[in-house]
Formats: sequence, structure tokens, C-alpha cells
Amino acid sequence: MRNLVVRRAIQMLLIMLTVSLLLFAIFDSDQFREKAAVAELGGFGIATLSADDYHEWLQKKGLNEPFLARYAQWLKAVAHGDLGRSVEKDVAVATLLKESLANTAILAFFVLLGLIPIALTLGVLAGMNEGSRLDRVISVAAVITTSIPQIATAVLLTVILALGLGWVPAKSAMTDGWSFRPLVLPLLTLLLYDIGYLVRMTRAAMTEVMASQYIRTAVLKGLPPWRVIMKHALRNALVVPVTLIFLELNGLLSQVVVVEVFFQYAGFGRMLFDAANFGDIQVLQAATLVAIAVAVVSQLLSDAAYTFLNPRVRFK
Amino acid sequence: MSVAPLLECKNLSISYAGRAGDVPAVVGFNLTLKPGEAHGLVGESGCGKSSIALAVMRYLGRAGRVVAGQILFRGRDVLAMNDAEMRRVRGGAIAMIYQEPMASLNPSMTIGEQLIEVPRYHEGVGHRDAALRARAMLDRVQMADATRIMHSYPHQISGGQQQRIVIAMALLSNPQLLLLDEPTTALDVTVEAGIVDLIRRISAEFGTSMLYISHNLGLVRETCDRITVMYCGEAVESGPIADVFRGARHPYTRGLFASNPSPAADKNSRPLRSIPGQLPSPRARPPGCLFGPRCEFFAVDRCDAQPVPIAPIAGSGDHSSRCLRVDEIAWDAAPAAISSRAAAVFGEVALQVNALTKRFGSVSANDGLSFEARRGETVAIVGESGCGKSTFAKILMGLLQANSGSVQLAGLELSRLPVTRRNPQTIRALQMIFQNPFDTLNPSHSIGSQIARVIRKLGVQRDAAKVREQVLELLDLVKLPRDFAARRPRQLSGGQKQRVGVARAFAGRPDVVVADEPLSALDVSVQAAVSELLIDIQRRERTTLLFISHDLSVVRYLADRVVVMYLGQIMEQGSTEQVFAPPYHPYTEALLAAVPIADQHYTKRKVLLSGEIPSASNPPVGCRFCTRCAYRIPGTCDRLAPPLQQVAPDHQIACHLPREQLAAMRPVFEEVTP
Amino acid sequence: MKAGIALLLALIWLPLAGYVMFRPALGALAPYLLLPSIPAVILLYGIAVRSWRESRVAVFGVTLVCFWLLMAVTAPYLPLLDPNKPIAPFVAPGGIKHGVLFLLGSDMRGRDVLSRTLWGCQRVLVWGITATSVAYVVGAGFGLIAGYLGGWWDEFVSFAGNVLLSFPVMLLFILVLNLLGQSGFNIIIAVTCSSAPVIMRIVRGLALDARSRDYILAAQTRGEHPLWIMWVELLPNVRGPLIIDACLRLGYTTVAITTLTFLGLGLQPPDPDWGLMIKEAATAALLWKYSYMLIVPAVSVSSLILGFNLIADGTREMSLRD
Amino acid sequence: MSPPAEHALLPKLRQQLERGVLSRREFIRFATLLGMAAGTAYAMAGVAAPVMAGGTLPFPAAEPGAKRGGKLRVGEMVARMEDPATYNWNEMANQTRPMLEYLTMVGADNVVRPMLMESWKASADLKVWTLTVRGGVMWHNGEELNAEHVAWNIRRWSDPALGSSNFGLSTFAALTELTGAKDPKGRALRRPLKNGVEVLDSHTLRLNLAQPVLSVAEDCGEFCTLVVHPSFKPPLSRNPIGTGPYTLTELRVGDRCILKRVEKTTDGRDFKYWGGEVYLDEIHFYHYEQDNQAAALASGSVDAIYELSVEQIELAQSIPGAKILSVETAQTLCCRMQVDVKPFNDIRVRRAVVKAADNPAIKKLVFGNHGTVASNFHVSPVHPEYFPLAPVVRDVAGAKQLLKEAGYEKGIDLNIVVGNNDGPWQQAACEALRDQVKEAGINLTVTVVPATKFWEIWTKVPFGATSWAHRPLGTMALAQAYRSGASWNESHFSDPEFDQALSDAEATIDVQARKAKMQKVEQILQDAAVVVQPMWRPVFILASSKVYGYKAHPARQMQLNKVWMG
Repeated sequence: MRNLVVRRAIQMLLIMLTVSLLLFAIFDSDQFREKAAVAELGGFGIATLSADDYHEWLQKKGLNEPFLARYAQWLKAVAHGDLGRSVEKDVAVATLLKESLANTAILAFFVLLGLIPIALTLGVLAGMNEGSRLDRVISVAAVITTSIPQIATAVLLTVILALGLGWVPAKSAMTDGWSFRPLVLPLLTLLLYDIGYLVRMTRAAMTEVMASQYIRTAVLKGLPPWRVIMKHALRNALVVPVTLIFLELNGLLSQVVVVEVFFQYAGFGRMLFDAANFGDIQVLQAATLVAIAVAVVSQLLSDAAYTFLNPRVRFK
Repeated sequence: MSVAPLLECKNLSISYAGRAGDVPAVVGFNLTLKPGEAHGLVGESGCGKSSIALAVMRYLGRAGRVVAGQILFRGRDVLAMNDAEMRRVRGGAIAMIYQEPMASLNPSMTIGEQLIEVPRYHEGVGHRDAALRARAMLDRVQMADATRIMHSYPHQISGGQQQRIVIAMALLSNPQLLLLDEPTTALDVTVEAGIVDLIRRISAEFGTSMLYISHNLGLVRETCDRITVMYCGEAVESGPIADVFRGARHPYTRGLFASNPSPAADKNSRPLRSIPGQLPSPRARPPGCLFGPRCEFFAVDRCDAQPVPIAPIAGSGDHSSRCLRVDEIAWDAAPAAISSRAAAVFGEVALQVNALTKRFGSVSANDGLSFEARRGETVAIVGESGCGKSTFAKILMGLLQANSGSVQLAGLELSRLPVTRRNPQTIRALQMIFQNPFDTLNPSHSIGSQIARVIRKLGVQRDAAKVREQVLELLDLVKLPRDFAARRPRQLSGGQKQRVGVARAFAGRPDVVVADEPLSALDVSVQAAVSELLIDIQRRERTTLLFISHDLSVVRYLADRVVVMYLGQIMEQGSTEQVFAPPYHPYTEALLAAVPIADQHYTKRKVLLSGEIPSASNPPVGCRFCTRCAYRIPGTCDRLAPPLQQVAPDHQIACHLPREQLAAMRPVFEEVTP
Repeated sequence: MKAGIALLLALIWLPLAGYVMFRPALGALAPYLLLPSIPAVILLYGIAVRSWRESRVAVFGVTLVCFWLLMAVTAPYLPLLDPNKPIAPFVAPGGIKHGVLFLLGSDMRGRDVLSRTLWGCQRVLVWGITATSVAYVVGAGFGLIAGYLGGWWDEFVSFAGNVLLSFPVMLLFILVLNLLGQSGFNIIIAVTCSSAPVIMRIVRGLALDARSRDYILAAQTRGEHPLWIMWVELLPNVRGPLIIDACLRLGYTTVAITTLTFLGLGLQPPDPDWGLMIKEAATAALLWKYSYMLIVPAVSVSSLILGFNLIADGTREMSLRD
Repeated sequence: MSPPAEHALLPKLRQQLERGVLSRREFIRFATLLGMAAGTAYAMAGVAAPVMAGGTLPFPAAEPGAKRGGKLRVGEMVARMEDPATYNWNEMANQTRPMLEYLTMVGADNVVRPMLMESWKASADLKVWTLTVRGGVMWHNGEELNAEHVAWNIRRWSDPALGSSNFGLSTFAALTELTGAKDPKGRALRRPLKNGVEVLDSHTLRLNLAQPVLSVAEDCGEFCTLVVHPSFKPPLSRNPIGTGPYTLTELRVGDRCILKRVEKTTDGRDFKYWGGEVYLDEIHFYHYEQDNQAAALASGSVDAIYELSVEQIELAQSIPGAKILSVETAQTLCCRMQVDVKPFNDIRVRRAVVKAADNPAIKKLVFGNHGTVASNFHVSPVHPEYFPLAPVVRDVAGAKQLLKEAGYEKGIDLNIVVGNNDGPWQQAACEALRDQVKEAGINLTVTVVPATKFWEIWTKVPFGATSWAHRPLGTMALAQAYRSGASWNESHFSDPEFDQALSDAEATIDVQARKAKMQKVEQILQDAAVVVQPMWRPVFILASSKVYGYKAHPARQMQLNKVWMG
């Protein structure tokens, strides 16, 4: 286990270095310098600048330094815990990151809170009895919900729940401070897809386990059905879904982009989207590093869960 | 007078729902099992024998269904029981032992938990008592270190131990009936012998009735009182062991015996006879006698007129047969003569192996192998799992490189020459037949194209028409219809695929063919056909055959020379006669004794090995076999490497035992003089 | 048979891709280009239904996908209104305004929803299928290299894959499209960047598994070149799981393309596009009475994705049965 | 302080008004530009003036029942507040306006009124302007606003190196001179005039312009001319010293911008706002993307929004308790062709495009009954020097003929790039254009790029649709966008005759004469077929009916000083 952690940590550092270097290289183009200038001065403003003034402006903003020097500077700062400042928002990246991550964490928490019990229960119920009516209903519902793009769900839920019935606000900007109601639409949008997905995975794992020989052994031992399911089947069937739930943490970072942008929820996804569109390199760098960390840590957690739930791996 | 039967199957028929309607698996099956009796159910794969056991447990899955008949357990219809009753029967009155112990144990529960469940749910025993009983039962199935085992997970113990756990689990509820579904098929021979011994002891000790399902006639003979032979879902012959083994009264049973390589068989003078033809598909069952199309006694318009019932044979006790002509056939007459072969003449040394050593980290997979094979000779390499025989094959084929030693093919050093650097001649000269028929052919390409590729690749032929001609000739050679060239591997049976494998190996007219367990996954009757084929082609081509196997009966039949390996080392080598007769290496002796013999004319001496095969990564010091050897000389065998004793010209045994003691060993089999 | 299917696919895909990607360059040829694709789609549907007939689920999926394929190739020949021409805004489905019947209503700019929806499938299908195919070629190539050759190749390819996989997919899309500009071809690159590593992993795993198969050993022992082994011996046998994954991936790519358009990052208006239609509806038609503007494209895109998912499910079901 | 002396031109204006040559509206605009008080000008023109507060205050009179207190929540994109002089979004100015103020205010009626500048006076040749700074204006740090402060700001706006779009305004451009050198792109370099801004006394300063400029007062109310304290260092959000009644208390870009009423100066005194009573305690700007603002108002998350797109009107009408406000503007869309790039270097192609386009139809399609049809010469009827040319008439046959002559008898493929910077209506206009020119055999494709991307390429694409904001004078946009070598000359139009005619018009102070000269200017531009300019757009905004005093502004300036919540 310790080996695994160390290996993952090294892998994470390597990926972070590669990715940050890549990003720096990408954003070191004239195109992105001009983008930064347009973002600050506007298309009309920049058109008034002479070539010299433009260069002076770049110099002033520190955008004209050689690429490696900037990268080295940045690395040094990051090593000292300084993630830089957002050009667009004029805030320390660390602050921005902290707030947006906290918001996304809240969203993710509620997603998991709804996702885990509902999806696992439905998946197990469906997989327990492959081909039964309940299985068919659940499976059909799951495949349909996983077929609806989240943009469509988001808009439709807004039409019905927010503007039609007026139950919840249409947007989740939470201008009056945190409350749960504005979270409902993003939550439902994410849940609808994710539940379907996890149900399908759980069902597949469960049917596979139910067809296994050790379940046959358990049944032919004369154990009551609940004992077979709860003790023999679940433990094995949940290995895959549980590892998937951890991996889902990483997937959520991607999914929240659409949902947060559409519902204007001030989370990590929206920050990422804004920064990428604006070319806010420091934010993007830091956010990407966080994303990589989340990716690697969720992978690690998933491996750990797999190891923990799977004695075959645990006692090797 | 007669005891009430424990289990009765009356006219039992089982079908599985398929995509195109029901497929019958068992038809009109009858069985009566008395208390304390052991009944063997024998047949080749797909004959429906496992379905019967599962039907008794009422566990046929979603697709399976009993379509007719009754299963009476202690006079009560199992099919009519309610769920609660059924639960009491399952694992209580009837317990089952499975083919694959690893898959049958829950990987995420400790063995203790799985054992304790049985008394807890069947007898409501408290946890502590249940644990005590489980431990006690582990002792009774001769599991050492029971406490550790109780806390272990299934993957942490060996296959043999796992099967003992499954047996212990079955016995914990004191069942009246044990269903054993090929309980030793997945195990090594010497381990199998231990399990078979255990089963025999249990049935004696507990008085449990057994339904023993196996494809191995020898095993059934050694464990059962009665036997039922099944063919295509029907029982074709049934009777007491002695009666059936002495005088089979159904052509299929006879065919099975004739294709079984008994000690009496000899590839030159008494070749095996395989059953012609193939199993019919369950959808296209022939009219009348199902075995009709393959039967040498088939009578047109009689055998195929109407379904043949199973009927008691006149003048016998309770021996019955499903043959119309049971009274007409001269059962005792010698089978139609099969042309015997002339003994082969061996040529010069084709392959020379000298002190070959291969290590994977700390594991020494091959340790100082030395032997040679001559042109036209069949050399068998025998050993159980982990003995290093497959590693050796890979070195030979250039897929692995040896650490030291040499392998010379016609003077060319191969031990460190990867296949990618070998010249086309060498590659052509050395080909291989693989173990798993389902894996040996690429499922995506037609048979013809796969053979043709070999012909072109090995440079035998380039011209398209000639390549095609040669493909067809090769199909002829392995006795497959020419239209198979266009077929896909999945349309072929296992035996047919293995024939294609043989054709492919011989397509380049190789000098040496390595056959890695080519028969082990095949049914007995198919095994016989393929081995006959191998011999014929080998003779014709004067090929050297390196035959890797764990099955001593096949080796005895096929090989000219035998090399016995254990944990990477050669224990004994010599001609087949020399190895199969005293003096033996103690391991060879145990191996021989572990082979079940189906032939009534032979008796076998009992030699049981203790323990399991040690891990190859941590082999014993001294003689590697010393941990299991009954003749172990303490202080010597476990310290010093054994000397190589030349007991006869060409016969070497690596053992510390004095030559006299070796010479004094009695043969393992002895022919019963009638 | 195989060649026939390949021919059919080429007959559908090439004209359709040409039509969608290079319509202006085609000039006068454009209107006739798709004619041969129509019988090809019908024939393909027949073949697909036959080969998947054992799974009702898959047949339903095939029907959905082929329906949209058929719409894509017949759109120019159907009696549809100009999908880009504003006629009368906010006409409810079935309404008639200015003497024009709007079967599925008209949008906020007065364009016919039905014709926009039917035309809209062209872009999603063409770019989705193309992007997925390219991702497959790249991913499977690297997967075979990593899985079969192993060693340093594996280390390098796997690391590169891990680097790409550690980006959230959306970030990758946004970066690529921002960097290279927004066009269908860059969507292909973006989808390749995000999907190819996953495909690479799958193929690598399958190749690792297949590598130990006897038929691969057989090929090795007769001295076949690694490329031959990968291409002829390995690839055809990892096809099954890959077909399932490809169908699911087509669904993901469809979602990605519509989502990117929705975010203003994907294919550019004005040509009708489902993502764009949903976006426009999200701006102007948030009322229940106008929700047909949303529901029609939403149901369309969902049905296409459902089709892909069902084919995947059906194929999996059939492979488990064998 | 004595009322400023009347400008020499005013009597003439009055004459023209009386003769009916000048409309009343034009008279009021000109009179105020020349320094007359708006109320006086209205009275002189005989038009009922909007009810205003007394004195020289630019604000409307207090409404009866106006309530003090409460907060207004506005939905708009919350942007950075870096340097008011380089603002490039209207939203930035909106967030700043309650805190920083202009020298003048251009009202919703397009009439300029004094703000921090109490009065202004021009020399007869319009080259020397004397500006009087309002007395008693208090900075948030307790200082009083004086002429030095204003001069510091004006000098800053005239600095060519600042990158401010103010530099494009005539007044500030006229405070610079050519250096004679050119930059690598061939643009003439400029430097500030030595003695351009003179401080006369504590509240008076004088501008000595290089050219005559009429629009000084309006330029001083343009959106980038917010007056900052001389201690100002960007970003403003960290250094918010202003003269307005509110101050910034919280700015989170992309989230919120909160302004609160100033009660105390930073040196501890009671703050007294010069402009009288303001009602709102707090102004909150909440970030909502353009598309989302209407929905946010519908769910009650905000009370007013920055803009309603024309497609959302249907939606907005269904929101209970919301009112739609609209105003006509001089904002426009120029589908301009670069005259030196093939195929647009052939005037016949440009003419064909222009002829094939149906401006009234495009306007109608995009804005229905709102907005004004434009005629491809970029001078609006609201501009004082507007000379009405005959409206352009669509002529498909003529367009076809021209194309044929140009060698494109089989039609031509063109592509127009649009950035939707000002909203999706721009794209709709381009699409309508596409459908119309198709009949003439022009296959126009529309490429939509994201707004930010568009500003990187707007001067580079051969055929592009750029949105132009309102300019107070017609000559201004022409000078910025069509004069040879001008920095915003995106069409690369270069015609010495045009340049000369434009210079003549600019130098003509007499409005009637100027108007006459504009005919030639406009005609050259229209004949050169540089732009398809289909319409002057209307602006729609949406507010809750609880919000009072909230008006749509032609330049979309939010003026919240007198807004109150009911």
C-alpha cells in the first residue's frame, strides 16, 4: 500500500511537471499574448496602440519574458506555495481556488449523497434478478437517463422546476449567500445522468456475481436468500461500483463544467471554463494541477478501495 | 428386503431454453441410489451429467428446466418442495462438491466464515460452536494448520487445499448424499490421488451416498460401486462397476474403453481405437439410437427406427444397456483388427539439451536439464504444474532465453537465440502444437488461411494455387474434410481444432515438433483419435516429437523415451519401458500410482504423497522432492543434491537411495492373471 | 460480406462527410452527392438488423441510429423549409403562419424547428463519427504498441496517456479549441486527445491478454513480424469489446459535440445543430409553451445517443451469451 | 459664479431654428454642446423639458413618493475594474459610475448636461475651450475637486501610450500632434501637445486644441472618461476614490460587485454628495451571463438587468411584474469589406453585395418594429450633421449584372466573420444578409467566432461585421473608421477625396454648412460600397416594476443616482 502511494505520488509529480510545462508552452504564443491584451484593453483600445506601445505594454505586464524564465519563476513561486494571481479577477489564485473548490465540493458531496444509496440500491435490485420485470424497468430507465445530454436536462429542469413551477431559482449564483434551493437544479442534472451510469455498472457487476460459482455454492449450502445477497453477493458485486464512485470524483470535475456554467454556480468547473476562455494562465495552471491531483488521488482512493474490498489483492 | 432408495431419478428430462427453442440436455434418465452407495456418472463433455446433479439440487439456472420426470429424495419429490424445505435439503441432506474449488469459494470471505455458515444456518448452532465444528472438520479432511486456514482467504491456499475446504464444507452438515461434479479435474495428478483417497475414506467412514460425476473411467472405477455411462443426455449403460468394466454391453462404453490408453495399449502392436465420428449436436439428434451413426454394429432400419429404451440385460443382475442388439453382438470377440505399426527406427540425434538453466528472478524454472532426442523419436517430458516443462518449450521455441546451458538443433545453438533472430530454416525446422484447442487458432481467420499463412511464411510454397493445394492436402492428412478450409475456428469442435493445430505444426515439414499437452483438454475418445493421428504423421515424416504432458497413461502410450521433471529438475529419464518399470525414482513411482486405471486387468499399488508441490520460488534444499518423498533419508536428502545414478544404459535416476533399494522396488501396476 | 459492409459504410460516410465538411467547395455536385447514400443506408440497416437480430435491444438501437443516418442523407431531398430562413417566430407545433405549416413549430427567429432538427443531425453524425474513428485509429495504434511491445514503449505511451487523462475532459476540449480555433477538425483533435488515451488503455489491456494466447505464440514461433502480429493476429480479436466501447464512445462524442456547441466552443452557427438549438432555446424559450424548441432537439440528440447505447448493450448481451 | 457668456454661434443657431432649417431637437443638442444650459435650450426651442432638479444639476427632479433606502440588484456580467480610462466593457463603467463620475452627462434624450464640469465655453473657432469645474464636489477622501485634478485626467486620456479608447475621441486626439515618425505597421505616431491643457485657476482650465472640435462636452461624458483622483493607481477596485455617492465595498469578478452609500470620508468627515439626494443604500451587481439575465430576473434573483436580447422579448413579456424598457440608439453593425483584399478590391463586387442587401428587411427581421434603417454611410439621424441621402434600394438584377461584369457570372462565395460582441442580433443580421444576397448569386457563409476571439481578429478579416458604439458626432466615426490610415480603419478604405471632404466638414463650424459638406462625405462613402450597414439598433432592458427611475440609455449607461425601490 505504501508502495502504491509513493508510486502514485511520483507519477503525479511527473504528470504535473509535464502538464504545467505544456500549458506554459501553449500560452507562450503571440496569439495568447494578444488575447491577454485584448482582454485588458479591448479590441478598440489595442488598435490605438502603436507597435512600440504594445511591446511596452507587454513588458509592463511581464508577458514578454522568455518562456523558460517565466516557467522557472512560476515553478519557484509554486514551490513556495504562491500560486500566483488571476489576471482576470485580480485575486490570489489560491483564494479563488479555495472558494471554487469548496463550492464544487459541496455540490459533489450532495451528488454523492444522492448517488450512492440510490444507484447502488437500484443496481443491486436490478442485477439480483436478471431479466425480471424490476430489472427491465430499472435498466430501461438507466439507459434512457444516460442518453440524455446534461445540457438538455439542465434546460428542461429549468423550464419545469424554475420558471414553470417556481419551486427553485433558475440560476445558482447564490447571490444572497449559501442556500440549498439553488443547488437543486445542478444537483438533479448531475444525478440524473450519474445515477443511470452507476446503476448500469452496479447491475452489470451484480449479474456477473450472481452467475458466479461461489454464489451457486452459497445457494446450494442452503443459505437463505438474504444471506446469499447481503453476505456473499454484495461484497463482491460492490467492488467495481465503489471503485467507480471514487473515479467519479474525477469525472465530476469535468461534468461540473457544463452544469456550473449553465447554472452559474461559482464552482471549480466555472472557474476553469472562465480561465481557459480568458487565457488566465496562472489560474489555469493551478486549476490543472488541482485537477491532476484529484485525478491521481481519486485513482489512488479507487485502488485503495479495490484493494480493501478485494482480499485477493489485499493479501498477495 | 431392499433398502429404500435415497435418491431416485425417474424418467428425468432436462432442457435448456435456447434462442431457437428448447435444447434437451438430459432425456429419460433413471437412477436409483441406495444409502451408502457410490454411483459413478461417466460421459464425455456435453453428455448432460452435470445437469443431473444440478437438477437434484434444483439449481438449473434461469434457462434450465426439468421438463419431465421426477427426482425423489428419500421418497419426496425435490421439484415439489417449497423454498424452505429446499433450503434444508441443500447443503443439509445433500451437499455438493464442485469442479473448480477456487471459483466455488467466495473470494472475499475467509474460509472460516464460509465454513461456519453451514452449521449456523442448518442447525442454528452458535458462532463459537460452529467454529469448533469447522475446525474439527478441517482436521478430518487432513488440513494441517487449521487455525491459520480458518482465517485465510481462498486465494491464499493451494488448489488441493481449496478442494479439501469444499469437501469439509459439504461434510459439515452430515449430508446423506454427496454430489461430486468432477472434483479433481482441475488438480495435479498427485494431488488428485490424495483427494480421491479422501473421498473414498469419507464414504466409508460417514456412510454417505455419492453421485460421482466424472469423465475419467479410472477414477470411477476406483471410487464407485455402480456406474452409469451417459451419451448425449441419455444413460446408455448402467450396472455394477465390476460388471461394466469387465463386460461392457453398449458399443459406446466399449468404444470408451478402447480409446482409453490402458497399460495394455501399445502404439505399435495394440494401438488405441477411437470412436469414429463426432457427438451429434443437441439440435440435430439422430433418429433412433443416438449412437447409431458412430456405431460399428449399426443396423439400418432397426437402430434408426425408433428411440431405443434402456433395458436390463438378460441374465445379469442389474446391468442394463440401451442397445437393441445387445443380445446379438459378440461382445467378447476381439475388436476388428487395426493394423499394427512397425516399431520406429530412430535416426541421429536431432536435439541435444545440455545443462539448460533458466531463472526468473529467484525462481529457477529449469535447472540443469540435459537430454537428447533422436530423429523420429517421441520424447515425453512429464511433470506436474510448476515443473518447468512449459518454460523449457518456450526456450526451445525462442520465446525465452536460457541463462546458461545449451540447446542444439542439428548443431545450431538455440538456447539464447530469440525467434526474431532465427533464420527461416530453423524456424521451419522447429514447430509447436499448443495445449488449449480453444486458444490455438486465431478465431478471426478461416482455417484455410491460417494454414496457408504458415505455408507461405515458412517458405514451403509461394504460388497461390499450390499453397491452396497444400492446405487441402494437410487437411486430408489430419483427416478433416476439405471444406473446413473455409470455416472459422468457432465452427469446429475441440478435437477438430487440435487437428488443425497438428496440421499447422506439420505444414512446414518440421524436424522437431514440440507438443505442449496437446491432448489434455480433449475427451477420451477424441484424445485417442488425435494421438493416433500424431503418431501416424510423425512416422510418415520421421519427425522428432517432444511431448509435454502430465498424463502418464498417455505418455506411456505415446512416448519412446520419458523425462520426468519436478520443480525444474529432471528426476528420472529413460526409455518408456525403463521408466514405467522398477527401478523407479520415488516421484515417478508416486506419479504412476496416482494415475487411475480403468482396465480391470490391472491392479495398482497405493503410493500416496504427502503435502503439496512446494513453490518454485522457494524450492527445498537438497533433493527438491524430499519434502514429499516417502523414502526420504533425513540429513541427506534435505541437504545434498541427489547424485545422478545410471541404473541402466540410457536410464538415469537422480536419487540418494542406494541402487539396491531402487532395484528392489515393486512395480506399481501388475497385470491380474485371469 | 465484410468488404460489402465496408463499401456500404464508405458509401454513406464519404459523401456525407464531404457534404458536411466541404459543401461550398463541392458546388454544383453537392445536391447529387448524397443520392447513392440513401440506398446504402437502407441496405446497411437490413444487414445490421440481420446480424443483431438476436438482440431486440440492439435492433431498436440500430433502428434509431439508422433513422438519423437516413435523415442525414435524405435531408437535402425532403420537402423541408429552409432551416436557416426566418419565416415567422414562435409558431406553436402544427401552427400555420404566413401560409406555411410548421409541423414542429418555429423558433424564436422564425425558423422551422422540424427542418432544423432533421438537418441538424448531419453535423452531429459526421463530426461525431469522424472524431470517434480518428480517436480509435490513434488510440488502438498506441494501445497495440504499448500492449504488445511492452517495455519502454509501454512506459512511454502509458505515461503520455496518463498525462492526457489527468486533464478533466472539458478542460482539454476548451484548451484545444481555444488554442487551435473552433472548427470541426479541431473537435476531432480534441476528441482524439480525450478519447484516444482511454481507447489506448482498453486496447493495451486486451492486447496484454491476447498476447499470451496460443495463437499469438504460434505466430511468434513462426517468426512473424510484430506489426503483422498486432495487425492481423491481435486486432481482429479485440474487436468485440472495441465495438461495444466504440458505440458507447460515439454516444459520448455526440454529447461532447452538442455540449461544446452549447458552451459556444464547438461547431459554429449558423447551420442547424442540436446543441445550438438547445442553447437558443435555453436563452429565449424557457417557458413551457415554447418548450417544444427545446424538447425536439433534446429528444433527437437523446434518441441518437440512446441508439448507440442500445447497440452497445445488445452487443454486450450477445457476447455474454456466446 | 457668473453664467458663461454666450457662444458666437448661438445666435445663428437660433436663427436657423426660427427658419426651420434646424429641428428643435438639433437645436437643443447644439446649444447645449456650445455651453447653453439644457433647460434654457429646451425653453428656447419651445419643447417641454424633462422635469429636472433645480440649479445646474443634471439629474431629473425628485419623484413624489420616492423612498430612501433599500438595495438594487442588477444582473450583468461583473467585470474587472482596472483602469477606467481603458475600460472596454460597458459593464465596467456601469459598476464604476455610482462611484466615479463624468465631467458631463449625456442624458437619455441625447442632450448633454453638466456634471463635474459646471459649464463650458468655446472660442469662436471651437479650438479653445474653457471649462469650469463644479465647486463643492467632495472626493471620498475629503479633498475638494479642483481644476488640477481634472487637468490631470484629461492629460491622461490624451496619452497615446495608455491604450485607451478615449484616444479615439476628437477632443483628446486634438490634444496631441503628429511626431512625424511612423511605427513598423506604418501608422503615424502622435505625442501630447505641450500646452494642450492649461489650468487657469482652482476651478477653471483651458483646452487648446489642435483642431476645432464641437463635441468637447459630449466627449467628456463618454464611457471611458470617468474622473479619477490623481492618486489613482490601477486597479481601481483596490483604490476606489471617487466623487460619486457610492463606493465600492466588494468586487468579485464573475460574481458580484457591491457598492454602498458613502457616509463618511476616509478622513472621517461626513460625506456630502454634490448632486443632492440619492435613494438607494446599496447597489449590487450580480454576475449573470447575457443569456441568463432574463431568467435570473424571472426567478427574482435580480431587480433589473443590463440587457434583454430581442429574442427574449417574448420570454420577458411573460414574466409577471417585469417591465421592458427600450430606447433607439446610434449603435450599429457595419458589415465592412476590406477594399484592398480580393475580391473586395473590385468595387463591383462590393456594390453587388450592397445592392443585393435589403436593409429595411434585415432591420425588420432582426428587430421588428424597433430600430432605424441605416443607409451604408455610418452617419445617424441623431447626429447633428446628418445629411439624409436617398435611402439605398435593393436591386438584385443590378447586383447580378455587376457580378457578371466583375467576372463572377456563376456567383461568388464569400464569408463574413461576426463576433456577436453586442449580442446574437449581429449574427441574425448577418444571416439575413446571407439569405438576401443569395438571390444575386452570392453564396455568403457566416462564421461566428466568440466575442473575445473577434477582438483579436477584427481588423484582419476581409469581410467582418463589427458593432460600433454610439458617437456623438457623425464625423467622429467617419474619422476613426474610414480616414486613410486611421487606427480603427478596419476596411482599409483610403480615398484622398474623402479624407479631404471629411476634413473640410470637420473644420466647418457652422452647422448648416457642415451638414452640406457632409453630403459629399456621405455620398463618397455610400458610393464606395465599403459597408453594408443595415440598421441603428434599439436597446431593450428589463426591470422589475418595483424599480423606479431606471431608464434605458442609448449608450447603455446606467445612471442609478436617482433610482429608488418601491
